[in-house]
Order: sequence, then structure tokens, then C-alpha cells
Amino acid sequence: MSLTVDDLRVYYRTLRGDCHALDGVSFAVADGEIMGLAGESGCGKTTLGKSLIRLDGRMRYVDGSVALDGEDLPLRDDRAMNDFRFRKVSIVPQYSMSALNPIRKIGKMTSELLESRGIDATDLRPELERRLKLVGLKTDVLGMYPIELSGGMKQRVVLVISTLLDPSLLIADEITSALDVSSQRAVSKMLVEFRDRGFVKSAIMITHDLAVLYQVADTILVMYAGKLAEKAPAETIIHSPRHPYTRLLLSSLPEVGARYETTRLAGIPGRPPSLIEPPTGCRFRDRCPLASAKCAEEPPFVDVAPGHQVACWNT
Amino acid sequence: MTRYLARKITIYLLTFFVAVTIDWAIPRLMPGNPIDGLISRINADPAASEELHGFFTKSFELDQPLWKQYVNFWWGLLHGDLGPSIAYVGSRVDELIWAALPYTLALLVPAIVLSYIAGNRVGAMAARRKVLDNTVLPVAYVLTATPYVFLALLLAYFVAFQWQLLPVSGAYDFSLQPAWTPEFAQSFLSHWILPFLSLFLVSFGGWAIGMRNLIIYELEADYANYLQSLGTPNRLVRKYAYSNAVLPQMTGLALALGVIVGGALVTEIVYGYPGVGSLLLTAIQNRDYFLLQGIFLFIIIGVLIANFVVDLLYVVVDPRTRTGLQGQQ
Amino acid sequence: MLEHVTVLELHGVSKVYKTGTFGRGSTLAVDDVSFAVRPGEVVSLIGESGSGKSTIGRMILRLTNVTDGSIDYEGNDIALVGGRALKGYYRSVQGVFQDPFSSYNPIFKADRVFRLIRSEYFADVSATDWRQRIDASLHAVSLNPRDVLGKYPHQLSGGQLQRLLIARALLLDIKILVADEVISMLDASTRIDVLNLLGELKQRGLGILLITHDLALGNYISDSAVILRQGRVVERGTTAKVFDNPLHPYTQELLASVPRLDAKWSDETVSDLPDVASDVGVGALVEVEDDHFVASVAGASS
Amino acid sequence: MSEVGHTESVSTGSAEISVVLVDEPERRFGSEVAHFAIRNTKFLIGLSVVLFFLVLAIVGPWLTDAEPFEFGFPTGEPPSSEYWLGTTAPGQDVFAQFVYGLRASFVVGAVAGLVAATIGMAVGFTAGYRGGVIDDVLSMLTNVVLVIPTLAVLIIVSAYLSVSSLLGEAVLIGLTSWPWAARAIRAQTFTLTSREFVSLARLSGRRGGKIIVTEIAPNMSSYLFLVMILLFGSSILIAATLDFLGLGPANVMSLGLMLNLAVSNAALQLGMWWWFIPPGIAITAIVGGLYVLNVGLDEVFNPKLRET
Repeated sequence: MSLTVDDLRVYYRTLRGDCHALDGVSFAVADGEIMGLAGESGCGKTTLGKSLIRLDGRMRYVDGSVALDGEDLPLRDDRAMNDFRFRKVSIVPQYSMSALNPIRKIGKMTSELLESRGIDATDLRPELERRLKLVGLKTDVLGMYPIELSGGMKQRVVLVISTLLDPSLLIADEITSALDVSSQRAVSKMLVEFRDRGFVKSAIMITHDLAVLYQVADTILVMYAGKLAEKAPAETIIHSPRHPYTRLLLSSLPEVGARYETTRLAGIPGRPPSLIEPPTGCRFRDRCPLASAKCAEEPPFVDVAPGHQVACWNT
Repeated sequence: MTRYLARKITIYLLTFFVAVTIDWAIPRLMPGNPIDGLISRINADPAASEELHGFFTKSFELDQPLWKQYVNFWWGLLHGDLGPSIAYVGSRVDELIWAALPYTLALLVPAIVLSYIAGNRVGAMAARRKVLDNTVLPVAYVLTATPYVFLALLLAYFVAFQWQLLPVSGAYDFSLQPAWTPEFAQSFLSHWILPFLSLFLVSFGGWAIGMRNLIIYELEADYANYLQSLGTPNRLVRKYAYSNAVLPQMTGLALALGVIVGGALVTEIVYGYPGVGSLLLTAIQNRDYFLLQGIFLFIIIGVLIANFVVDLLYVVVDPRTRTGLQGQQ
Repeated sequence: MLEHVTVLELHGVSKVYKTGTFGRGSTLAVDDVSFAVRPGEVVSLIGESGSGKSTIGRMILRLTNVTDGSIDYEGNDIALVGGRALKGYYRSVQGVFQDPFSSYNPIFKADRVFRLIRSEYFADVSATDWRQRIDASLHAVSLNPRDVLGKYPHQLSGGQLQRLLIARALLLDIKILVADEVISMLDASTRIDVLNLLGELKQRGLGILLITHDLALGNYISDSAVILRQGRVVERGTTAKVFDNPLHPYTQELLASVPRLDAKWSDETVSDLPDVASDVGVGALVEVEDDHFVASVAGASS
Repeated sequence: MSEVGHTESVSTGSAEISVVLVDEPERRFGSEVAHFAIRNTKFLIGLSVVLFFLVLAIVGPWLTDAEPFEFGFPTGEPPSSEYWLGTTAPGQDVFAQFVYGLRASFVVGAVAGLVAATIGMAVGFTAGYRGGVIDDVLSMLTNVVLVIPTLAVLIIVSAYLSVSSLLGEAVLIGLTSWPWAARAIRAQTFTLTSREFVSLARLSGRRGGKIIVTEIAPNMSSYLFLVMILLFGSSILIAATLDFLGLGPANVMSLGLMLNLAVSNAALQLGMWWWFIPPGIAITAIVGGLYVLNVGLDEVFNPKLRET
């Protein structure tokens, strides 16, 4: 089992008190699996991604544990965690466009980064060049400054750097959102190819765009207001979802071909609850058409079919 | 890169042109006849003032049409002829300034360079260690708020007069003549330390605060977060933060040159150090207009050259300007 | 209510941005673009970032000037409309922008946007009459006055803020609305409500220019579509024709790249996937079928 | 000066969703600013120091009937119960000189700060809002005045103009120290002008000038206040230097003039520390207090800064 997460809880300080960004999530990602992590803004998907590698600023672990390849990750010990970072678990951050040091050539920064982690940069040089070619970049990119590259090129450079040590788990946070449609497809397919070539053993792809996940992810985990709603193979989530939130979310996505006159789509009324004082029971209760008295009690995230988990009493 | 430097040079040439024009225009734009105003303030006896009146009219060439005066002013300037000095009768302004300049530079250049380097180092350390942050920073705030003249007075009073550790006034012992002898060097150094120190400390405070804030800002930048997410040891992250923070500090250095030069002039006056500053004091006290205008031009030229040097250093430090792309403003 | 004369027409509009100090360098952002927007019709202007679509929106709203060509509203060139007449133009043509939180001055309450309109256009209207108009326009955008009035922008959701801006435009009883990426920053679930609102307003006779990079949205409510690439129109016509039978390679490429929920991407291997070939020439627009124009592709067989 | 505004990064498509809607803007408004200000130690220290000297400047002259230039007091007396700050070599009351000097420094600081801020705002807002050629010309002008050392210009001007009044000196200082404020305000205006609420104001029929006043300036009020504080402090420093050089008004007692008189009357050699130390400390304390006050307020207005 590549990654198992058990009742993980992460809060972060805001001016108005603690925000329960992640409120007890448990799931697993198998070897070779690309898990899509979807949900609207504020559902905690980015926080979940960060909690597996490095929390920043005002976030802190409240509860729970994470095991990677059978080994418990020392989440709370930042120094010990360094041994796992980059080698075992790596990340392509949401801010990839500005993740490269502006005043260092890309080649020099990469070798300084590798040397600082005790790795001989010259050994890896051929492999680095091979992978750059693989993602459609010429090797003289290494001699250029970040300011000279386009957004799509920077995204690919960060993807290559982050996976250079063949990590067991890669977290790809919104790597397609800031790109044009054509480069969006290219980058998404690169992730699959990196998994196929064994550059990463498994990956979590975080995005709000369910359509992209349907194209590349094996399974999709949908989150809502800091908790897990549903996880299932991509095909099942998109075409036969069980959780009411997933169903409503899918029904509000205009398909290429859907017309206003013929197929009138509907959004989900209301807004996600504030996570500063989250409501008890199921957090989707006040927006859910199937809500009943039972929903006052929090629904467990349980198997309803092999590889298909849902957190809802009325599925 | 050439585009970046070309733009900078145009600004400096334009600035020099404006400064010279200001220098030429002020005496001529004063209400009333400037010469009467000048002489009344020199309050010399009637006979001398009559002779001075003719002297001024000829040297200011007020009888000429304005544009002719302007052209002649530039012509004289380009030939290094800044006119005669009134305070030091018989010597020319440019000679006086060239004589005083080495002492000012001996004070100014080390003070600027060393305070910049030390200030940035200490500021970077303060951003890292809490204990330093709570001790060095408050001191830096006091230092940068202290007027140059007051720190000079404090050091002069305690170190020189009360504790008699170091001499005050002059650049070397009166009995000596400038020569490459260890004895002269020792005397020169002992006179040099206090003015240098007072100039160094005030500027040091400014850089330390600036760098400390910039480093904290850079450590929050995306590239720092990314490196830390990949488990990079803090040493490398801080190194990158420092090299990125130095860029705005360089621009800051260029902007601060005017203030530091002003500080140097005042510090020289407190210590009677024989640089351009002391020359300035005598020029003010004796209403020596040509000397004042000469000093004004030297300060402008000096600051412009220093600014250009900082721009050259900036091109070295910020590679993006070398790739033809616009460096930071 | 449909006046045949009311139309917003772009004739060969181009825009050149000056760069460098004293504008020595220049970049061509929009190049010879022509199309029209009529009341009761939604025209979608589709292009990727850097295609110049937002620049066109800003030129129509007189927020930036046209380099050459002209934009005519009701037959006269809006570039010549000055001072008081410009305020008249804004009574008929209004805009809503991409970032809801950047469209409100954060230190004032959200409904200050109404006060701005009132002080400039309806100073003589009585308070009660004005309040009724606000309630009516809020109702038209299915917002409850109690939920939105008197709140700071950060206390409202992106969807509410965008609908508030549309209500503001309705107060001026406009004919043409320029909606520049109004839903790209909203969550999927609230996005569709704003789109449906635009659909209802179209049926009530409003002309809408929907500027977006999202083909699925463009297709959902637009009657005709204009595909833009690097400042030039590559294909234009009735939405159904353009989407069902794309003729220009760029449009075909876009439609093939859009991630769909009912079909997987065709799976050529990643490395040979070219960025859209930039050398595909873009000639003048040729009417290939009724209301379906395509830029002639130099050399390549269409 | 860190950026005032709740989202820094420019939106590049939908990736911006989670950033904008998740963390509510950390900025604070009216009542909240006061609430956090009184808890910020830097703000309190800076404010109390500045207020102390302000009160001393207002009340001081009423505590003594001696005039700053009045002679006839014992010469060179160290501070005593009768002469709180002692007397000068020629027999003047140092305390009288000190409190009148304080008053002069606050006046110069305020007037010069106001003049510089007004010009800075005018140039900064116009260049930032208008852009294009106007921006290029104004920026060129700003860069030129920025490079010329303020002190050098003041030396020349005051040598000829024989500055007779405190106001004259303050205006002169203001006229030469506005450039960096103009640059700071221009940069801030530039970012605000690109925000969509400015375009919306134009779509509501508002024109340039009114938009700057009603939309842009209020948004920068905290930023403008910080600029004003720093201008106030730097003007006091420049005035002290000018007066020390003897280029300030000769008939007005200022802290700089006290230093000048002390040095030219060999106070250091005679060990009369009470003649030059109080004015020096006062200048340092006021300017230092203003800087610390500014840092404290910056943390209050933009809580993103790391709470040290």
C-alpha cells in the first residue's frame, strides 16, 4: 500500500479563530494509482496536499497519522521530515509559475538544490536532460533564467525537478488551472507518462476541474468543507456518483454541446459553511435535497462497493 | 543590457544639465541686483565694496545678454574654471576643491562600502535569530534616527575630549607633512577613525533595518516555499533570499548617496577634518559664492558618478538586466 | 422593444500597445477584428490568454482607445463620443469584469456601486423610488436585498458579487452588456446560475458579449461565436455551426483539447503533441456556409 | 513599505479561485485598526516618545519666562534646580533655547512634511493614474530631483535666498524632499488603477480627478499616513543639518542652531555637555519614535508581516 492516511486533522490560525481546514480524513492511495482530489474552493484539498509534505505559515497538525510505503511520516518533526521530502514525497506547487529562483539559471539552481540534499548533480545531469526532452523542452533551458520561459514551460520544468528523485508519492496541486487548453492537456498527459515510466510510484492530482481528472485520474476523491464526501474509480464518480453533492456538482457542469435552451442546468443553492465554527453532523446538510433528521449525525466514510466509499446516510 | 544602461545615462546627463542650470540660474534670478545683495552681506567698508562691485559684475558678466552668460558659464565649467575664491583670496575654486577632495573621499568611500556590507550582514542575521532581532534592531533604529552631526558631536565629546583617546581637528598632526611614512600614516589614521566611525554607524543602522525586513519578505516568497517543500536545508534558502534581497538594497544605496554625502560634509565640520565639508563651512561663513557653486557642482558630479557605479554593480548582481530584459526599476 | 437600428459593430478594429519608455517599442494585441452584437443575442468571444479578447472588451467600454478601425454604436463611432455624450453611451452599454473581489473597492460596502450610479445618473430620483428600483433589479438577478445590502464585499460570495454588478447595469436599462470572463473565478456550482441569468436577460432583449476562454460555457448560451487567436479572428458564425463543424485547424485543436466528461482525449503520445503550429497563416475571412466564416489558411487544404 | 491590499498575486485564470475565496482579506478597517493598534508595542512606544516631546514643545515655553536669545544669565552653569538645563557660555538659558527649538523642529517637520506630501501625491497620483507619456515625463522629473542631493540644493538656495523665516526653510525642504514619496505613491496608485473597481467607476460616468479622490486615495489612506510620518521625520533631520551649517533662519532658535552655537563656542572643549546633548537627543528621539511608530502601524495595517 503506497499511502495510507488515518483521521488526519489540520487547522490554521486566522484573525477570527481557528479554521478547521481538514477535519479528520482517512483514505489510501495504492501503488501506481493517480488519485484525483476534487472539490470547490475552501474544501481543504490544497491543505490536504500540503499536509502530506510541508505545512506552511499558520497551519498545524491537530491529529491523525500518515504512512508511506509502510513507514510512518514524522509529520510533526520538520527536521526529520526533510529526509522524506523530495526523495519519498514531492510536490508540484500551485504557484509553479513563480517557484523558481528569479536570479539563478535553472541548471545552476537545480544542481545547488541536489547538492544541498547530498546528491551529486553531475551524476543526474544526463537523466535531467533526458526528462526535459521528454516534456518537450530543449536542454538549453538549463542555461536560461525563469523570466525567459513561458508559463507552460515553467510548469514543465518544475514537474521535472520535483520528480527527479523518483519519489514514491507526487502531489500535483492545480498544475493545469493557469494554463491554456492545449498546454493543459499536454501537462496532464505528462503526469500519466511519468507514472507509466516509473518516475513517480503514485500521485495525487489536486484540481477543481472534474473533466481534467476524468481524462487522467484512476480514482477521484471529492471533498466538501474539510471532509471527504466520496471516493471511487473515475468512471464511477463521473457517470454513477452516489453522494448528492457529487451528483449536483456534475449536473452543474456544461458539457460541450449542452445548450441553454435544451438542457437547462442548475447550480447548488447556498454556500459552503464557514470552517471557523463548522456545523455538527453532515456539513452538506443545509444544501442537500436528500437531507433528513439522520444527517444531524456525522455520516461515516464507508465502503458501499469495492473501491467506492461514500459519507452519506441516504445514498 | 545596453538599453538598461543607456536609459540610466540619459537620466544622469539630464540631471547634470538641470543641476548646472540651477547653479547658474539661482544667483541671476534673485530679486534685485544680486551683487548689491552679496556685498551688503559681506559688510566690507565702502571702498572695498566699490572695488568688489566691479569685480563681481565682470566675473558674473551681468552686462552680457542672459544666453551669452549661460554659454560662457558652460564654457568655463567644461574647462574646469569655476571662478576665483573670495574667502581664500588669490586661489581658484577648482584648486581648493581638488586639494580637499581626497580627504572627503578617504572618509566617504570606506564609510559607504563598509557600512553597506556590515549592515546587510547584520540585518540578515537579525532576520534569522530572535535574540539578535531584539537587541540589534532597536540599536539600529536609534542609529538611523540619529542626525550625523549629533553622533559626530557625541563621539568627539566623549572619545576625544573626556577620555582623550583620539585627537580631534585636522587630518594629521600639525607638525607633520603628508608623506608615505609610517609615522604620518599612524597620525592620519588616529585622526580618521572618529569621523569615519560616526559616518559608518548612522548608515549601518539604515542598511541593517532594510535588509532585515527584505529577508523576512523574501523568506515568504514562492521560491523559498518551494525549496523548503523539497526539504532544502535553510542554509541554501537563506542564501537565495539574501541574494534576492540585495537587489532592492542596491537601489536603496543609490538613493541614499545624497544623504550620506550631506552627512559626511557635516561630520567633517564637527571634527575640523580638512575635506570639502570644512571648505563648505568657510564658504558659507564668508559668503564665497563661487566656492559654494563649485562645491555644489562637485557634490552633484560625485553623486552622479557614484549612482552610475551602483548601476554597473546592479547589472553584475541582477543577471536579468544582462539578458536584455528590463531589470528592476 | 427590439429596435432594428440598435447594434454594436466592430469594423476592422486593431490595437497596438506601446512598450518601453516614451513608447518606442510596440506589440500588436488586436488585428483587424470585425463582428456585431445585437439586442436579444449572445455573442461569445472565445480565445486563450493573450488572444486580445479582453482588450476588445475594454475598447468597446471606452476604457482603452482603438488604434485603427472603428467601433460603432447605433451607427456612430464611439471614439468620437466625448464628455456628456459618453455618459449617455454608458447608459446603454455596460460591463462586468472577471475578478468579483477586484470589482469592489474593499473599504466600502458592496452596494456603494449603486450609490455611484445614483449620484451620476439619478440624482433627481426620490429615495423611495430609488429603493424600489434597486429591489426590482436585485429581484431580476434573483438576489434577496436582505442578504446583500449593507454588507462588505468580503462578506459575500463571488456569485453574489457578480450578480450584484449585473443588477447595477440593469438599473441603467442597458441594451448591450460586455461580460468579460465573469464566471471564470466562480465555483462550478454557482457559475451556472450566473450563466442562466445571462440567458434570461437575453430573452428579455439584452445584447450580451460573453468573453471567455472556456469553450463549453461559450457554447452553452451563445447564439454566435467568434474564435480569436493572437489578436485575429480565425473562425466566426452561428455557435452550432462553429462547434459542430469546426473548419479552422486552431478551432479543431481547441475543441479536441477541451477535457470532456463523455469522451477521453485521443491518446497520441505526449512528446509528439505540438503546441498549436504557429506558422498556420491567417488570411481574410471567407464565408464557407451561411453565417459561418473561416480565415483562409494559407497553403493548408481547408 | 509593504503592499496595502488583500490579494497580491495577479489572477492568471481559474487557479486564483481557491486563493481569493478561501482566506478572507486580512486587511482591517476603521474600528479594527484602533483595536489592534493599542496592542502593538512598537506603535505605543513610538507614539509616547513623540507625544512627550510634542507636549514639551507646547508647554515648555510657558514654564520659563526666559527668552532663547536673552543674555544676562550666569555663564556656563551646569544644570541646576534654578536652570534645569544649565546656561550657555555667553550666558543664555539652555532650557528656554531647548523648548523653543523643539517647537521650531515640530513646525518645520509638519510644514515640510505637508509640502512634500502634497507635491508627492500630486505627482504620484497623476503619473500612476494617467500612465503613458505623462507618466514617463513625471517619472523622469522625479528621478532627476531624486538624484540631486537635497542638502546640496538647499546649500545653494539658502546661501542666496538668506532664509529668514522658519516657514521659508520648511517650504524649501518640502520642495526638495518629495521625490521618494512620489515614487512610492505612484507605484501604489499604479496597482490600484489596474484594479477593476476603478474601471467600474469610469463606467459609472466618473472622470479622472474625481476617481482619484473618491476611489484611489481612500484606499491608500493608511499608506499615505505612513508616508507622511516618514516625511515628517526626514524633514526634521534635514532642518537640523541645515541649521547646524548656519543656513537656517538666524533669528529663530532651533535645535540645529543650538548645536551650531555650541560647537562654535567650544562647548565640547569646555565640557559643557548640557548645551549640545539635549537638542541632539531630542532630534534622535523624535525621529526614532516616528520610525518605530511607522513600523508598528505598518504591522497593524498589514497583519501579514511576521509577528516578531
